[in-house]
Amino acid sequence: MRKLLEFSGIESERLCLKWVSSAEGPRFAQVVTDFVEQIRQLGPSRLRKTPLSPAAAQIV
Amino acid sequence: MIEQIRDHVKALFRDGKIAAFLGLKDEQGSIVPHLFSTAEELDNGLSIGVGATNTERYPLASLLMTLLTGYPDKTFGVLVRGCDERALYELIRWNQAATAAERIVKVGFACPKELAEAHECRKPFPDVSVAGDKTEPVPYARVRHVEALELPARLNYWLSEFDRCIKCYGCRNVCPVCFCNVCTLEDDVLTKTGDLPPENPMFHLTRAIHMAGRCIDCNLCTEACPAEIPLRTLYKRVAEIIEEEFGYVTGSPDSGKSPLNILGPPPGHTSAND
Amino acid sequence: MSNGEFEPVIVGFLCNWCAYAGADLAGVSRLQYPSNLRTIRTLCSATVRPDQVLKAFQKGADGVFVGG
Amino acid sequence: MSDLKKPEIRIGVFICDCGSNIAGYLDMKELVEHAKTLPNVVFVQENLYTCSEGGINEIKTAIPKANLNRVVVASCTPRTHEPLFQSACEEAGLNPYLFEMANIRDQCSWVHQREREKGTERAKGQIAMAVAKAARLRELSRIQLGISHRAVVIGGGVSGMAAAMALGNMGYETDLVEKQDRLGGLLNDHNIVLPANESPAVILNDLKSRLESNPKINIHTKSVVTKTEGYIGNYTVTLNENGAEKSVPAGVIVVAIGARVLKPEGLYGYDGDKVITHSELEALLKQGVPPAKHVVMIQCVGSRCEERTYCSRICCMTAVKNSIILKEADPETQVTILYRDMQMYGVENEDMFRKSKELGVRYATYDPKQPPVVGNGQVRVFHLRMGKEISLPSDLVVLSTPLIAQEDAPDISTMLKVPLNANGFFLEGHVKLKPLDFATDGIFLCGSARFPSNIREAVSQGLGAASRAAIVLSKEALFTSGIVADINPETCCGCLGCVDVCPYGAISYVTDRGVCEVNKVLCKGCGGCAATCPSGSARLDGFSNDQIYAQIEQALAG
Repeated sequence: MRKLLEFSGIESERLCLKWVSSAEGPRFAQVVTDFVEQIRQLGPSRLRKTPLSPAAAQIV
Repeated sequence: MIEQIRDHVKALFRDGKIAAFLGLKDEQGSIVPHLFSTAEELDNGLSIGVGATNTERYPLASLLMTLLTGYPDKTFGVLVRGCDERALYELIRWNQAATAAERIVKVGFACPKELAEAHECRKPFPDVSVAGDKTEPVPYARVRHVEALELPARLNYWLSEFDRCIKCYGCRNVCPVCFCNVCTLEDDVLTKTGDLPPENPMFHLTRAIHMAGRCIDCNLCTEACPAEIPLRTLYKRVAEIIEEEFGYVTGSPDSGKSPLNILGPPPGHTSAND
Repeated sequence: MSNGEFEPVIVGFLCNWCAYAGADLAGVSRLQYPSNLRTIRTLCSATVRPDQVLKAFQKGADGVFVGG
Repeated sequence: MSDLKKPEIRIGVFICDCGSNIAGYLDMKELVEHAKTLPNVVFVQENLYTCSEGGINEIKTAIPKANLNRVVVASCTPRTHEPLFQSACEEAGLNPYLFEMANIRDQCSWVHQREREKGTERAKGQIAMAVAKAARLRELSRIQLGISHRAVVIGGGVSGMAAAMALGNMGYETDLVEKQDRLGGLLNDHNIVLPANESPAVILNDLKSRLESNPKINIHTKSVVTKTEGYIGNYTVTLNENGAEKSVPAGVIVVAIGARVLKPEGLYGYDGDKVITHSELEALLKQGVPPAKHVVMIQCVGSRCEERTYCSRICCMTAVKNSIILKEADPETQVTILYRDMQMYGVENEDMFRKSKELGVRYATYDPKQPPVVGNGQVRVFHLRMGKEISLPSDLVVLSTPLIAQEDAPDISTMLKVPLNANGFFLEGHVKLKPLDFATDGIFLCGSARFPSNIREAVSQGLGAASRAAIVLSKEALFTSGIVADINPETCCGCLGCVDVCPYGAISYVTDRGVCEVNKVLCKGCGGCAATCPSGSARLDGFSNDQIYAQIEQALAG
């Protein structure tokens, strides 16, 4: 899946698959914090512009 | 080559091995799929396509499925190229003809070198072959071209390709391994039907994902696409990913279960306490 | 809303038995993490279909998190 | 099926303050106002504690009053409170599956305590997502199942005996199935059992007589299970007892088939005479002390190696026990134990270890890369501490071989559709949370079938498995969850993808119709089938694609 995204031009780092068990609260918080930071580094998704552009918003 | 095939099929008819033969026929210059029901009929227009780079290829494998279901006690001969045979292997694996596998008699032939090159075919000959000389597989280079692009350029490339889509579903309809009765791509909840262009890249990536572990790389989709979207390039990469990740090659006779149908720990996985 | 800094939206698919429970535990433990996540409970991470992930990206998600 | 014919969707949203747990960190007013703007929402109420009696009553009152046909509670986690709110809906006449929760405490207010605004944004999103999903919820029903209040225990070793005993004492008819001609399994071969220092016959005879005198317990020796059919509460188990087939009903099945001792053929010159295993030594000790003056014991023979990566756990204590018996019988006997690591966990084992040293048992570590060599009345080994090879005279070599999985474990695994691990032992439902259960409901596990265990562990696991099983047997009837998969036969193309994927064996292929079908009793609602189905024919009720898509869209609407 990540490889397909990459091939299509979407950063594979935008998809994160992690195993977090029910006993791992701290790990969950850490994983989310890291992931959000990673996405911040990557910047907004280029696909985001389409649905959120003012023109598109008007149509919706 | 055509003579060898004709003689071979005639022998099948004579020995009572097949009830009919699904092949190609020259109908006043246009080559179309045809079900030959007698040996004599073979003298009249049996064809394997015209010219070395002909485009008269059809998803014979999926036509055969319809025949097998419609005539549950008949055995059919079928003309197969390398790609048709791969489609048959895959359809059998997906239980579309699993119980009917013994009612399929393959009459294979190797494609000429020029055709193999025109389609950059990964295996231009079937395992079961009665005519034609095997030629070398031809590598497919388009995937690497796309990979050479920077990520933003890749996305733009695909979006510009995908946005030409007119949603004719030709890629799906011609696909020999698309066997679903209903298609996710026509599911209103996933992607509004009737909207043009479709929601991209999701629309085409969804189909690409459904091709994972199924696409047998026949190139019919790209040929069929009126908007000339290089769909095969996408599916080719998907097939590569499946091979890289699971060591699974579609359209081979003995790859076992599709890797996408295995859930849970791989063999050899142990519980955490031992 | 936007005050200059980019605030990503992240869709999180969480397995009811694992990551969703882990997320609850993070809450019980009052562990702070960024609020950019929107969670969707699934009964198993194996049920997250690729087209759901694609849908999320299509709709403009900046990131997708699948927690098993 | 047009939308016009459907009754209007009327959603009531209840937003919980949870005292200050939520209200202290989020802007409740804003949440309420936002919820009012959401499509299909006709009623919004803030509660101090929605889960309190007062809060529940407010839900129950509002349903008829505002004519609600969907309820959303924004509060804590559905993992703890969903059943409570669902039953409130049910009491007010609303199908419990028309209820949805938004988690704005555990996964919002508590984790964004320093970000009031952003936390409120997230909560708004989560509520909107829940509302969007609620609008697409469908009524689901639970299936009621009868139960056979009987158990079958497979394996008459000490663990299976303990399980059968416990079940019988609780009043459940229990069939105990043992393939050998006597109960007791491996315990029959033991010499002395510690720490009570008694003959295993004492334990066995006591267990046997109590089993035999309990009219609820049917003992089948020389019997094997040949077939099982059905599902939790309603199994039919076919036995072959002494050549005769018979079937017994069972609500639950306990797997207690134990393990067997590895015969170390080809290792360290094993011959069953001068080089023997500990179980062979124990058989000899029952007759009297063997005439050996120099005994060398080698640990980890055939375990912790490439073919068997695990530690068998019980061999160290066995070797130490036997070394003490030899030393006490004749202090002049030289006993040396060659080991890699000694695993003498727990107080009693540690005491025993110390005692053996006091009695003069000698210990030396060996390196598995340079294992001891047995031959010509001596054992040569590279002594790690001395850094040189030493030679020990020996007239008896005793090998500590591991317990290995039973030969018929794969058959039972296939028959019951429960998994084995790489070493051939049965794999429990969850390492920590479900050690005595299988992932499949109604089948339980105890003793060395799961992993080599000592007698005490085998008995406690047997008792534990029995009480797990009794949770099922004590019910009058079972209700399945409404959250199950469904396959649309109109669109299913019979590709068998779902059959391969399903971890519970709940999907079967109906050959004559060419479609797959879900057994809703076996289905656990994991949705694996829905994810793999190429045509979208398999659907997980309560987590369907349209519901999830709606949540995704809402998540990104803000």
